[in-house]
Amino acid sequence: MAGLDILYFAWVRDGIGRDGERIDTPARDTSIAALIESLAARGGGYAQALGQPTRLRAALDQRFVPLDTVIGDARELALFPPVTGG
Amino acid sequence: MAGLDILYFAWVRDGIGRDGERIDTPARDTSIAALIESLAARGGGYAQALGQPTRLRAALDQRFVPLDTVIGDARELALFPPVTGG
Amino acid sequence: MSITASVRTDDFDAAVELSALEALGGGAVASFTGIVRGEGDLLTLHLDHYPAMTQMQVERIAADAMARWPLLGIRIVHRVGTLRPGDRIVFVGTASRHRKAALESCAFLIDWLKSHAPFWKKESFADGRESWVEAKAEDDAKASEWLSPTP
Amino acid sequence: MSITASVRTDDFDAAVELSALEALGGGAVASFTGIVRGEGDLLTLHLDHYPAMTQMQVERIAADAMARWPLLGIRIVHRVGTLRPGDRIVFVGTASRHRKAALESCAFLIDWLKSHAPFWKKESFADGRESWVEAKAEDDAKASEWLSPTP
Repeated sequence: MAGLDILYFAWVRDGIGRDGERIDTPARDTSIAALIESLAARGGGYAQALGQPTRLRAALDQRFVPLDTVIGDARELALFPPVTGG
Repeated sequence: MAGLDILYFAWVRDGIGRDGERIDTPARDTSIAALIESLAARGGGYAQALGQPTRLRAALDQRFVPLDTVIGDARELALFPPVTGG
Repeated sequence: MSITASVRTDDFDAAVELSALEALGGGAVASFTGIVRGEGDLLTLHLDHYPAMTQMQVERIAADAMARWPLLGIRIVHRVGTLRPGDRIVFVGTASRHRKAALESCAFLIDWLKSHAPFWKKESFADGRESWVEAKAEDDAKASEWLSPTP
Repeated sequence: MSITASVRTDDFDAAVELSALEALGGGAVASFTGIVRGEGDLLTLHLDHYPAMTQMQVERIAADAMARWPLLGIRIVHRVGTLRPGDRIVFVGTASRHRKAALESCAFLIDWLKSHAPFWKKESFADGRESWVEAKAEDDAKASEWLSPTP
């Protein structure tokens, strides 16, 4: 069981109060959206940061993906707001 | 009689062998094309440089104009190939 | 073909970047430099990023640009950390034998960086307020104009 | 608003031009630099120009760009005289609060200079040949894309 590394950036990290964590590998067919919902259900900073999934973007193993993507064998999930670089 | 200053650039100047000259002011309704024809009729370098008007461009008082433009009150006419700057 | 991309906290020298591109012999060099604007009593701009992903993103962007235009070189610099008004944030430079290729690819790369590179900006103001910059719909729209035919 | 345009025989420093544009506070600076390519044993490139007209042309070009885009600054440098492969010929830089305005106006200005500014290039080769560069239909076409609505 390798687990899934989750990384938080920008105000997602500020809300949750940490820059990442490792969780037990979810079922292969779990979508990112479903995982976000389960994390938000923890309440507190999680609910604040993850309660409005339309404001979130995700990357799975360092590639941008839609939130309905299933996590599958991915090792790293990042959750963040739309990017504002450049 | 102020005369008309004619300036030559690039291979027009090379062909004619001078960078410009002053001529008597042509009739007001003379077109640039007609003036080119009369200059080319001098033969020699003039014929060589000005014999193919489609290869020429003109500026009248420092503004690009079509060759059928009449010279009118202009004081300076420049004859040259299409520009190749930049 | 020469591609360099760096993500760094310290300032960069646009002249060095330009010289490297000029030396490639293409004849046409285009660049874009982004600088922190000092509006509304902005004190600092903090740039957060996702380091592991940034490198991959920038390599993909550069490869995409290479596939679209006949380029001799691409140089990308993106700063992270804490910046102040007047500081440079980003540089994109391209070299080609064709000015259209240099100019278009430069525009493409900066649009792409704005909308697809994992950077986030937080503004801190003189009165103590702090806020994360919201993405502009405009940036998403710009990037869509270049919609990639590559897989 | 700051417009500078110079036609000169000596080299210029692109970094100085860029710094001046960066200092205008707009946040977006775009540039294009043209360099002499050393193809086919090119020894020198000689640039002839029509000095009295050049200044007027450049002022008109800059005014036209100002009318089309919200710009804070334009810097144009065009060299004349005898250049060698690797030498810079032309620089166009623009500053704006909007990257699209900076990038588009930069492309517009260089297209315009290529097709409407009174410069002519003569190439001299190692074997003694000399020839005036022919205008490319492409350059006329590029300039037409920007077809001016201004009188």
